[in-house]
Amino acid sequence: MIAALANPHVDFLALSPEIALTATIVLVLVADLILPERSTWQTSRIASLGTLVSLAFVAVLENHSAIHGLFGGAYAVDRYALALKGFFLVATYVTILISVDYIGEGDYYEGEFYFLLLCSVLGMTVMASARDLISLFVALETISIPTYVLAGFRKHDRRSNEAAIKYYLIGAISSAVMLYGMSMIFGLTGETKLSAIALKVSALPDSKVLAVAIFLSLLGFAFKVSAVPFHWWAPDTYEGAPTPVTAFLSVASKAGGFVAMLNIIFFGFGGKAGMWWLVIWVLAGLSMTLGNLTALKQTNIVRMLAYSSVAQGGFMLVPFAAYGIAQSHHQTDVARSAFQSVIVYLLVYGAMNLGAFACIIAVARRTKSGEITSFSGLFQHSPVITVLMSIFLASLAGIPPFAGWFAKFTMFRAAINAGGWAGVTIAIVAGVNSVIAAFYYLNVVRNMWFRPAADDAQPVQIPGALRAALVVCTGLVVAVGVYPSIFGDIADVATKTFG
Amino acid sequence: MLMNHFWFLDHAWLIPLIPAISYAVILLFGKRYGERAAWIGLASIGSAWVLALGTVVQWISHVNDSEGAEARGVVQSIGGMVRNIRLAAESKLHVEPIIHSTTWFQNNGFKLNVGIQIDGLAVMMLFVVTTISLLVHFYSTEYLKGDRRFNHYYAALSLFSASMLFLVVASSTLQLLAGWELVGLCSFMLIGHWWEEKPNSNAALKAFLTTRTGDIGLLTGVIMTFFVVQKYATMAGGKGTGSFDIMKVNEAAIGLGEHGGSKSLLFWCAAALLLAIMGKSGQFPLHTWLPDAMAGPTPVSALIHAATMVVAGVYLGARVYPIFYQGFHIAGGTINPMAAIGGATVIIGAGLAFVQNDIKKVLAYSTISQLGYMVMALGVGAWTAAIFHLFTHAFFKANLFLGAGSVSHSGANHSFDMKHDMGGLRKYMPKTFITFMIGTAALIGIPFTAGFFSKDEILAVAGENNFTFFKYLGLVGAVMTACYMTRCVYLTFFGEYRGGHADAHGAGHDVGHDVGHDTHAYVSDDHATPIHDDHAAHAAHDLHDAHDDHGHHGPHESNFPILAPLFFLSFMSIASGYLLSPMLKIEKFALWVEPHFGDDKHFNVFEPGVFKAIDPILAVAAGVVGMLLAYAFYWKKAYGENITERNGALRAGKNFLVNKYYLDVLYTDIIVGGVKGPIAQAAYWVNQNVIDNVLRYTGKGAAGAAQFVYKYIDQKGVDGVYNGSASGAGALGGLARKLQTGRVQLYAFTVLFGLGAIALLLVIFN
Amino acid sequence: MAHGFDAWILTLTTFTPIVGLALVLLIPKVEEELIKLVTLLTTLVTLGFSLYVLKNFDFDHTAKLQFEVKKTWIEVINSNYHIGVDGISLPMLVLSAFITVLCVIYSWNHFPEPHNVKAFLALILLLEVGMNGTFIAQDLILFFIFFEIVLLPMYFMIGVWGGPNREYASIKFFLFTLFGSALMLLSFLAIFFKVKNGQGLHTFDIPELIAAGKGGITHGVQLIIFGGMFIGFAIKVPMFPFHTWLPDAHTEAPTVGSVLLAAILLKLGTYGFIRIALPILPEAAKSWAPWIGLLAVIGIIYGALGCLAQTDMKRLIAFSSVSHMGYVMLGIASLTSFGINAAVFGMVAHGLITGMLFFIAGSVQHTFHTREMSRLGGLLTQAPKMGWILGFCAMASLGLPGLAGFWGEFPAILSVFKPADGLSLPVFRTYMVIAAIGTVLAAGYLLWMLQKVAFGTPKDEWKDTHVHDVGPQEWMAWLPLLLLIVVLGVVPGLMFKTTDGAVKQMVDKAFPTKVEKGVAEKQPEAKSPAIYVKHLGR
Amino acid sequence: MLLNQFLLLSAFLFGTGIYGVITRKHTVLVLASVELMLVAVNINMVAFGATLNNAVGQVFALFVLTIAAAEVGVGLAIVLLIYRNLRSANPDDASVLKG
Repeated sequence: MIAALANPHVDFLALSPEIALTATIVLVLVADLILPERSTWQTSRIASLGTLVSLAFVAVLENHSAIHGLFGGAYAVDRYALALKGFFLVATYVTILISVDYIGEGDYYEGEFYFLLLCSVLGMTVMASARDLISLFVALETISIPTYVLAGFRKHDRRSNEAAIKYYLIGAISSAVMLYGMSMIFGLTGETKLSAIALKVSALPDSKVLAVAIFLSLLGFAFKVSAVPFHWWAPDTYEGAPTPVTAFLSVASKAGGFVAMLNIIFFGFGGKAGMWWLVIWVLAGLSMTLGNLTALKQTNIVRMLAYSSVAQGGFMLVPFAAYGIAQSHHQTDVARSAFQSVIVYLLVYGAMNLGAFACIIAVARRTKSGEITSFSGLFQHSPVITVLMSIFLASLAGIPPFAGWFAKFTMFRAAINAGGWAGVTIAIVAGVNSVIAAFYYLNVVRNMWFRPAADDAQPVQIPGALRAALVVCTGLVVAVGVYPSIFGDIADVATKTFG
Repeated sequence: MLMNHFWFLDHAWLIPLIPAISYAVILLFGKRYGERAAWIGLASIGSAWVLALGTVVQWISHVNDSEGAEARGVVQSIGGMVRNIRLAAESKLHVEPIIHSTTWFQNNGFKLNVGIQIDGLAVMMLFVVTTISLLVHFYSTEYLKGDRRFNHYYAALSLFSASMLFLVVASSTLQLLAGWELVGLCSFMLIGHWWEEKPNSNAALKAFLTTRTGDIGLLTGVIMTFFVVQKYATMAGGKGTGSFDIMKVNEAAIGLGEHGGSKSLLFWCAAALLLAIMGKSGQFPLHTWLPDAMAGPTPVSALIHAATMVVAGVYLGARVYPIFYQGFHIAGGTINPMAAIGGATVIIGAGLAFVQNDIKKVLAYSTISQLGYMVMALGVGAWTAAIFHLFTHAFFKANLFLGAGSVSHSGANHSFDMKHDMGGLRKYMPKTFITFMIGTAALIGIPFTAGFFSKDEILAVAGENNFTFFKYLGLVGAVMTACYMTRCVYLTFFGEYRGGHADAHGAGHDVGHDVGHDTHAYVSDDHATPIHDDHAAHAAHDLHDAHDDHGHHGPHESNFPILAPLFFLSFMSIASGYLLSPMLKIEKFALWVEPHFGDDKHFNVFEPGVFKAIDPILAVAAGVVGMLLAYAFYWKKAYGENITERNGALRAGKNFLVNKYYLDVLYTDIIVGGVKGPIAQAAYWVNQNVIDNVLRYTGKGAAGAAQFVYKYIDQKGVDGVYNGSASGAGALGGLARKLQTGRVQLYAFTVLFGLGAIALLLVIFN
Repeated sequence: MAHGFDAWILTLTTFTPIVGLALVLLIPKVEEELIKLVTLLTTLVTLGFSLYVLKNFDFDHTAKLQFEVKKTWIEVINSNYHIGVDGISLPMLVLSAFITVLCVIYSWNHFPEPHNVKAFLALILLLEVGMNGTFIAQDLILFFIFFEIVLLPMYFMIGVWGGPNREYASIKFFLFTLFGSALMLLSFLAIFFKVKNGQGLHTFDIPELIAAGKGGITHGVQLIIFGGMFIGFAIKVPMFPFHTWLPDAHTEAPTVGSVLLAAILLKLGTYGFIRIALPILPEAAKSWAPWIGLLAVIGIIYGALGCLAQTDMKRLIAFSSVSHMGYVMLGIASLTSFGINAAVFGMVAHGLITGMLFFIAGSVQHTFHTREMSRLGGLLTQAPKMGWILGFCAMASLGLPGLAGFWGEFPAILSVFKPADGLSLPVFRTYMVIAAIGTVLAAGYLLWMLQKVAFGTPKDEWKDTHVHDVGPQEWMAWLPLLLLIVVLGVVPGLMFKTTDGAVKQMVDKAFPTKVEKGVAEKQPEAKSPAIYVKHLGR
Repeated sequence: MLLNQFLLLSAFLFGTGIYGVITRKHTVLVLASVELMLVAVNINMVAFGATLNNAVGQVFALFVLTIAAAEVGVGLAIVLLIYRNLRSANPDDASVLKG
């Protein structure tokens, strides 16, 4: 065991995306110092370029058929990891596009913003390949800590500070509890590599301690994914933090949390599904229902989207529960298809949410307010942004022909496929919830289309970068809606690599 | 080609087609022709009439040919009716109907055939409908001159003739149903011709809805005929499918009736179709729409509500008679629903006719009563008598109606109110008076008029098929008919011209002819009948005719277009009787008209009544007694120069009566008083308050129920559930928002508390 | 499998409006005439394609799927782009293309209040895609997609251009249908997992699912699956308990909106029953049939009573379609090919007639600015042509023989007299009687409306205003409909010929009638004298 | 026997940490109690590493220590920020965002 640590054979190609990212981070820092005050916006250019380079490396690795493994399997760069890295990088690229104008116009430290952003992304790419408790923990913290700072980035605004402190405290507590769980897992199995844990755990008898240990280690991720009992931070942080950060939090870091959960469950605790599927099942149900119900009465659009992301988190947990049910009946192929639907939902959710936030940023630049009523009458004078916003909201509500329907469809498919009373009830609860969700999404649409515009309203101008982000998101949402195999195949290929 | 013996019969489908074309022509180009639209209508119905005559002639020759040698010496004249026909031979070989039908559409192995079926019945109806329609077309040119929607009227009239003829030639029950409803539509349009006034459109609506209620029966009945055929086809083990063809329906009915099997299907089918007949032919209790339908122009009443449409029900009964015959076991002689309803309607119709002050209402109720006769005849198995009565009734009733129209048009400046605007018109309008008297005579059944032969026939056959109860019912009906008709004649043509202030009335001929003015006139009426019927309808609609300009200087004789039809109809009222009278051994009508129901050796229903001397005497006696009663009541009191001197028969009756003078007093006080007084009042009160209101209240009830259902069940109940769940979710959302307190340590507490709870659960359960 | 141009024709029929939509979006909002022209052109081209399909449709075996195309679409879930047309869907496809053209013509100068021509016509085009697509889809997922695409455009049409209470009506319409389709999707998925096709694969393909038959699902589970689909389609039909969205949606929708809603959108539900629910789960359909019949009959009476209680003309017509769709469902509930033929005919007939009624209601509102019957009156005196057309449509709607309405109701009532084997006769016969009573109520409320609106004299409010009668656009939009109502009424064979083959094949497979044992093949000539037609020789 | 005592100690420390987080009214002390929880985890890690004679335990502990340090650094910066804006370190004052 010690020998392995002596001089580990490092496969630099496998690490190339991370290396590229680190290089960009350093470059951004240095540029921020060198460049004069006026041209600090160049750092955003460097950041986006760096992300694209890293994306290029991911593509190169993609058509490398061999699976790259490092550190004895603790850091696997397989099709699954590459797919997720690709997603994180694209999401970050779009976030950068969104925040270029936001940060540029506001009095923010531009360089630091992108530095922190890229650090968090680095954490995510590492998370995708992490197959070891330690690397999982390190990746999770690398994602979270920069976002604590980002959440409080508007230094003089009370609400931003408040967002940061709440996010920080709950985050810290959750990671502490998660660590406590991990330590117990380590104690029980003596292993930190997930594959080894899997063997040991399935060998262990069903003991109370093991159940508590598994649950505690899962809890950390439930916080990140903002599942219900742990979601308290989400609404306040989303509302307080600057909007691009909120977008980043709701899409990328939530995805990071889900990927972590996927890794630890799929590679670690798959064998003992019988113990934890009921918990996930309850979490999913609670998240969906509470998230949707609270969102009904929201007046602030960002806060509404916060609760909507809690609810969408709940929808994403449904395939987890289905996976759990299937594993407990030892139907591995059904389990794998449930796994697939998580990935599909993740990809689609990312595109939808980023698009929605992009629109909100575009509109907020002129109305300067997050209230839903500020959207009223948008259709009369700026139809394009209205149509785009309606597309994203319709997609979030799961209405064809936009991508949302396919995400909801795969979620329903996983639930029904798992079958049994559990699968069907969760499916019906999801069905009812999607109707409730449709109500508040359409409430915004109603404001935009049906209500008369305020008399002093002028049309919304969309700056270049934001326009690019919108094009990417709309393109993805409509394309996947009409031809879902784009994401469907990615998920299929991703889950084929391992048994 | 014309000379081909069957050309007319084969091309009978042309008859309904021509008026239909004229309807389209008038509708599309009517505007340009203005008044001359009438001529298009007249031309079309005229050619249809000629074709109909052709079918009649060819049918008679066709029947006679198949008769074989005995029937030689028959003189035929195209124009008039057959005058002196020698008796036909005894053996009746029934001639097959001529059927041409094409498959209209196919639906899963079932073929709907549409086409024509021409047999005696159809030919007779063709002749009646086209004749009356022609006369009415001619009559209307004068009667409705200057009406605002002159060409609409003629369009509707042509459409009506077309659909009635379509109904008559129908070869399948479904086609019959189509014609039936189209005829209902035309009556709706024609009754509501002056739809500006609410009462008129109300009357039209009421007519359509009441007949439509009857149509439930027709709809289900026709469906059942389909399955009767299917049952019969599959009963013999065959894999046959149902069909609507009338021939197949009749065959199946006979077959099922004979081979036993469940009679329930047949009974329900008969019952359903009876409901339809009640609706259409104004049988009790669905008769209330007919008197209200008098709101339409008089020629319409003559054509539709006397001669053609209302008999459609009887025609349906005759067409698919085996269903009723087997369904209601008419052969058994027991009281069956059909006869019962017919009988009831006879009495009620006659009773109600007593108390009307509106000449058209009297005739309307009399039509109901006569229709009652026909249905009763069908009910007692007197198929030929019923159809014969239909044949004769069409003529004399149309005669009466058109007469009434002429009286109102020229005599009482468009009012039909006998009590108020008429009286003593015989001096002013001798020709109309004569024709009206002939019509009345036929209706009452004075010997040697058409009515006498047909009504007598019904009573004779009723007696023969040992439905004695209905025979005497018929006689009582005859008495009452005689009575109310005499009253009507007296009030219209005898006594002083009460329309005295007609001049002033005439002068004030502006539109302001308010309704109120009429009602108070009745206060002084001796038997103070609370007539609150829709007389307003008449008064109101009068003002439409009022605008015709020919100077209104008191009652005068109508001009030629009105009188010509009257003459022809009065001739027919007498001549048409001679086609079938056992007394004179003439059975031509039976021979020509009796249908062919497959091998009918077991159908004794078609033998014309064996002549027994007693029957006609009884009928005549009933008629005379009725007349004398009315005469005694009016003339005696009126002391006016009375009719009896001039009419031989009456004089004989009067002398007979005078000897029994004291008896007469007895009659007037007890019978007339009795009959006229309470019974009639009661009957009328029942009719107005109970039956009519029942229908009105069902309408209101439905509306009330609708209000309730809509307000409470739909808006509050079903919708309430959905709105409730929506606001419930909203409330829950509000509650959930309160959980988010904003205090971070509380969040931490809930996170850790949740964690602890779940861990505890895991520990307990695992 | 069709090849060459035939393979493309159906895709073109469905997706040409998308091309039109793109063109319309490019044209600036100001050139309204150009937008109108482009939209009219696109809809005409789509109609042309659908007529091509009609012309080349092989009417001898209508049961066979024609112009069939099957391409893989999402192989992850084994769902493919499988489209085809047979006897049942052909009339609906042509009707949908036809009505859209008329709507565009009618709205030439009848634009509702916010007068945003570009958005309005764009929504109509998007709507047409959804409608056409649903009728050609032969794959459950494809059907679901098109079934839901229709939602958004109609939501916006009601919401933006609707009446005073439009927001409530539009959101209610949306949520009802969304809930229905969510449950329907769950049922589709349940079938997907429970039934294996020929090659032992799970599939969404409708013909394969029909061929696979029950596929080992226990009866209980079948009932639940059928239940999910039933709710999904019943909401769309709408049937009794789920109908409350219809009157609101219709009263608030703009004229063209309610015409499209009544003419095509309501038919998606019934079409769903005939195409998917009945053939795939015949046993469940048989045990559900009495309940469907019951709800249908309640719908007939309930709808009629609803009409009698209305003061608003358009809301009355809306309730009347609840009652009419009751007849269509009654036809379906009988599970006989006769009934289902009547149902398909009823769908087309109801589309034409109620579409016309809504057109007239729209024109009345356009001229009198109100639909309150208490304020209307004497239409026949002021606008005689419109009055007579209203009368004509009222007559057609109450099922006067000789007009299209009759052939929708009468065979449906007839088929319920003798439903498929295994259904209890007394129950269905009571349905028949109630339905027959329904026809009287129908006559009642329609003539009552006619009397209030058309007859009588105009209220003094409108006594002197000059009222212009039916304009040229209206004539162009209405004449085809009126002609079709008469043609279909007089010659129903046209419709029954197309639908008969397809329906018979579906019914014989799903509900085989038990043939009596040992029946002689040759149908013995019933013992009746030969009925011979005259003039053979003469 | 030795291991159980360590585990008990760490559980006790973890408990106090949780109590401190929930009740302390001063944000810095809340951070301190979080640190306490992390210390408990470290004890656990090291104890298990020792009993299983596996160095990974200590490696994990080291990682936890470094990450905890970074975390606290950021945490204190945020607390300082709030103190500067709100003039009070009481976490309850920072509750504008709610509902």
